[in-house]
Amino acid sequence: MIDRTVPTIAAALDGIADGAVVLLGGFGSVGQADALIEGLVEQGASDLTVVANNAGGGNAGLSRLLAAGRVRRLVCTFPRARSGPSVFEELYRAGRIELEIVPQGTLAERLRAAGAGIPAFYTATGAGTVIAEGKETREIGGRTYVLEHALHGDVALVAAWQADRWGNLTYRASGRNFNPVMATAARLTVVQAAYLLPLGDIAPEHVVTPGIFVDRVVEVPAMREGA
Amino acid sequence: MIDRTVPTIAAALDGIADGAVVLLGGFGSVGQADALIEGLVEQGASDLTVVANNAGGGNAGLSRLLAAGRVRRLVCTFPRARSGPSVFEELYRAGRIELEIVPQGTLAERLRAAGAGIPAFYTATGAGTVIAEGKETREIGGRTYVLEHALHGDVALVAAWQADRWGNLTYRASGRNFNPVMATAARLTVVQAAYLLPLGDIAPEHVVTPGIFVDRVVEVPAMREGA
Amino acid sequence: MSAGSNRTAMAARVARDIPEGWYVNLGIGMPTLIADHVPASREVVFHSENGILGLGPAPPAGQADPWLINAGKEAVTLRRGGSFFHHADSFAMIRGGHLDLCVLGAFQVAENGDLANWTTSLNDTAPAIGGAMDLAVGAQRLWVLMEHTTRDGRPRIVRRCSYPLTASGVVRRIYTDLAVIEVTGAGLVVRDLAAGVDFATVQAHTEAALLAPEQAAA
Amino acid sequence: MSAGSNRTAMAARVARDIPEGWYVNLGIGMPTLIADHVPASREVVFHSENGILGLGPAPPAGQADPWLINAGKEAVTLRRGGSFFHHADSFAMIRGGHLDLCVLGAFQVAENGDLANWTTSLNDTAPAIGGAMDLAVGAQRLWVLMEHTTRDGRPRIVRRCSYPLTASGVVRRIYTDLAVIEVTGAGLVVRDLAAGVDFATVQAHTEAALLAPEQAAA
Repeated sequence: MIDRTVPTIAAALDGIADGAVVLLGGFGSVGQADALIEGLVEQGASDLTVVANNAGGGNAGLSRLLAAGRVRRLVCTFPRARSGPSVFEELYRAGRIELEIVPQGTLAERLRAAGAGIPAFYTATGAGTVIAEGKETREIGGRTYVLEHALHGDVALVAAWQADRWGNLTYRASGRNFNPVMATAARLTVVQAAYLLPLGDIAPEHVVTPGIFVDRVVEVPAMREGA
Repeated sequence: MIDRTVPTIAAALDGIADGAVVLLGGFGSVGQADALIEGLVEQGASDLTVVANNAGGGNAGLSRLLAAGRVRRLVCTFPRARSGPSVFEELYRAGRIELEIVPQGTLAERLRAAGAGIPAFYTATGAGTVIAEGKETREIGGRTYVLEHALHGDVALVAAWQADRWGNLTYRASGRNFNPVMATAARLTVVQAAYLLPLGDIAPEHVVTPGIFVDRVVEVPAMREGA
Repeated sequence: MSAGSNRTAMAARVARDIPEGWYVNLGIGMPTLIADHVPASREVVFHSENGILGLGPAPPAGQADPWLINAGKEAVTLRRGGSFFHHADSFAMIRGGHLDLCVLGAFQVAENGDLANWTTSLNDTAPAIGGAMDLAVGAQRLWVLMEHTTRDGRPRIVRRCSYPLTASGVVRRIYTDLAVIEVTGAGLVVRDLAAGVDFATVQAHTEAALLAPEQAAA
Repeated sequence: MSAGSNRTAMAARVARDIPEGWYVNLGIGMPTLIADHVPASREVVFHSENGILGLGPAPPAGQADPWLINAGKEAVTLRRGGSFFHHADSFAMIRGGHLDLCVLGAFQVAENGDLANWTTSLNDTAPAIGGAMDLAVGAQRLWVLMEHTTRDGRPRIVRRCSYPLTASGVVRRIYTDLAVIEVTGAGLVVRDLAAGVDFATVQAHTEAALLAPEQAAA
C-alpha cells in the first residue's frame, strides 16, 4: 500500500542536508508551510538556499529560519515587508545573507520548467533591464527575449488544504499560489496539509497536485484556523 | 454583463476565415468538439491548417471536415486510425493534404508556450532523430536539447463539460486532454459545453479553464450522452 | 500643487476608462483604489498575480477569509464567477497577453514609454520587483497612475528614466493628478486635464515635451 | 520459434519486476497487457498520456464510461486515488522525469540503447509518433517489451538501428519471448531466459553480441 503520510514534522523533514536548495510555497503569509519551516529550525540543516516569493515578516516561519542563521542565500521576488524592516532586511544590510532578485513570473516559469523537464526558455520579462545583464538575449519575431534556465530544488515545503495517502493535494483560495509549481520542481516534496482524507475523497477532477509529485505528507490541523 | 454564451453553432463560428489555423482539442474521439467541427463544414472556411492529436476516424467530426476538402495541412502526433484507413490517410496518399508530425509532448508544450507568452523553449524530445533536422540544438548540462517554438492558433475549438456565462470551464475525465491547453493558445476560443450553468455554480477551486481564455460558449446537450 | 485631482479622483478617472468585460490587473498602492470606482453593474474582472481572477471589494471588518489576499497582501473577496489557479498559470495569463489592461504605479515614465517603478537605486537595501516586469511586458495595455511630480516637486515624466528600468517602451497612457497623457509615436499627448489645471501648468511640471491634442492630430 | 514465452507470459514477466509505489506508463499494444499481471494488492500507479494517473482495468462489458479512455483509445477505469489533468501537465510529468518507468514496444533496439519504435520508413504513408519520443527521453527508466525477432525471423536487437530513431541511448532493459536483457555500458547482458531457452538460442536470434551474466560481472 502506498502511504506517503508521516506522523510528525520531524519525520517529514528527515534527511534534509546542509546546503540544500529549499523551495517555499506561499505568497505573503498565505499558503506558506510555517510548521515545516519552523520544524527546519529544529531539524538543524544550515547553509541553505531558500527560494520564496517573499522574505518573511513578523517572527514566525521564514523569519525564524532566517533569524537562526540557517540561510546563506535567498532567491526572491519581493523581499520588502509591508510592516517595516524584517529579519531579512536586517541580515541583508549587515551583509550576512546573499540575495538574488527574480521577476515573479520568471521565478514561477523557471520552477515550472524544472518540474516539466524544460532546461531553458525565452521570455520578454526583463529584456532591456538589469535582469538581462549577463544573460543571452535573442530576437524572435522582431521582439527581444531573455534566455532563462530551469530552477530546481532539493526540497519543496508545500502547504496544502486537503491531502490523501497517495499525496494528492488541493489548496484553498489564494493559498494555492507557488505551491503546486514548487511541488513539481524538487527532488523531495514535503507537504503540510490541513486535512488528511481517505483515498478517493478528493474527486479525480479536483486534484490540483497529483501524488506523483509528493513524497511526504504530514497533517497540521492548526492550519484549519488560519492561512 | 459579461455574457460569452451564443445561441447557435453558427453564431459560435462566425467570422472564421479561410486559411485559419484551427486548434482541435480531443484525444481520439473523446473530448473533441464534433458539433463545432461539423458546423465548420457548413460555415464554409477552407484552406485550413488543423492542429489535432489524431487525424479523425469514422465519418464524423474531423473526418467530415477533411472529406469536404477544407483542410490544406494537418499538424498531428498520431494520424494512424485504429479502425483502418481513414479519410485522412486516403487524402494523404493521394497527395491532397500536407502533414507535419510533432511528438505529442512537444505539441502540448508548443501550444502551452503560445498561451503563456514563451516564444521558444528547449526540450530533449526528438534530439538525435529526424524531428530535430533543421532545428537548432544546444548542449545544456551535458545533454542535447532541441529548440522548439510556440504554436499559435487563430481559432481553438474546445469541448467542455460545464461552462458559465464568463466562460469558466470544467472537463469530464479524459475529455480534458488538449482542450485547456489549446484554449489558451488561440486568438478566438470557441467552446461547446454539455452544460451551461449559472455563474458561480462552478466552485472557484474547480475551474479548470478560467473565462479569460474563452470567447464564445454554445451549449450542446447531446454531449451529455457520449464523449 | 493645490490644483489637480486627489487620489480618489485620480482612481475614479482611470476607472471611467475601463469598459465592461476587460480583464485588469491593478498594481500595488494607488492603482488598487481604481476597483472601488468601477460600479458593480459594470462587470470588469480583476486579476491578481497570486492566482485570482474576479477579485471583489475588501471584506467587511471582521469577516476576512485569511486564505484570500491580493498581490498587495490585503484581505479581499471573490466575486461570483471568480477562480483560483497557481502562479505559473497566473503568469501565463500575464505573459501570454491575456490581460486587457494593467495599471501600475511608477517612479518615472519616459517620453518613449520606458517605465521605472521598482527601485530608485541598484544599491537599494531591499530591492523588490514582484510581478511588475512581467505585467509591464505582458498586458495588452499598460497604463500608469502616479502623482505628476515627486514630493519635492521634481517631474516624474522625463526624457530618459534615471532609475533602473522595469521595461522599455511599454507605457501607453499616464494618469496623474494633473492630466491624462497618451504615449504615442509622435510624443506625449495631453488627452485630458484635471479640473482647474491648464496645459501650461502640466508642461511646467513635466520634463519631457508635451503635445496638445490638436498638435498631435496635425 | 516454438520455445519461449507467449504474450501473456511476457507481460507477466515484466509485471514481476515492477515494485509497489512506482508510477508507470505502458505503451500501446503488448505493454498495455502488463497491468493485468500486477496484483491489485500491489499499488502501482499507471499513467496515460491523455491526462490520467491511476488507470484501472478495463470496465465490465456494457459499463464503459465514454469519457474515459487510455492512450490506446481503449475503455478503462480509474482507481480510487486517480486524477485527471491536461496534456501539458501530463507531458510535464513525463518530460520532467517523474515517471519511474515506461515500457514501450519496439521495432528495433540497438546495443547502445537506441530505440526505433515509431516507423519503419520515412516514406510511411501515415507515420505516427504519438508520445513515444517524449516517454523515451523523459521516464526514469525505459524498458522495451517485444518479440525477439520479426515475423519472418530477423533479429530486432541489432548493432545499429536501421529504422528511424525514436530516441538514442535510452533503453535500459529488453523483455522478449526468449530472454530479459539489460543494456549496460559493457554491452547487452542476458539476465534471464524463458523456460526451455538457452543462451546460445538467444544469441542465434540476436544480431548484437550478448554477454552472459558471469561475463558481465568479470
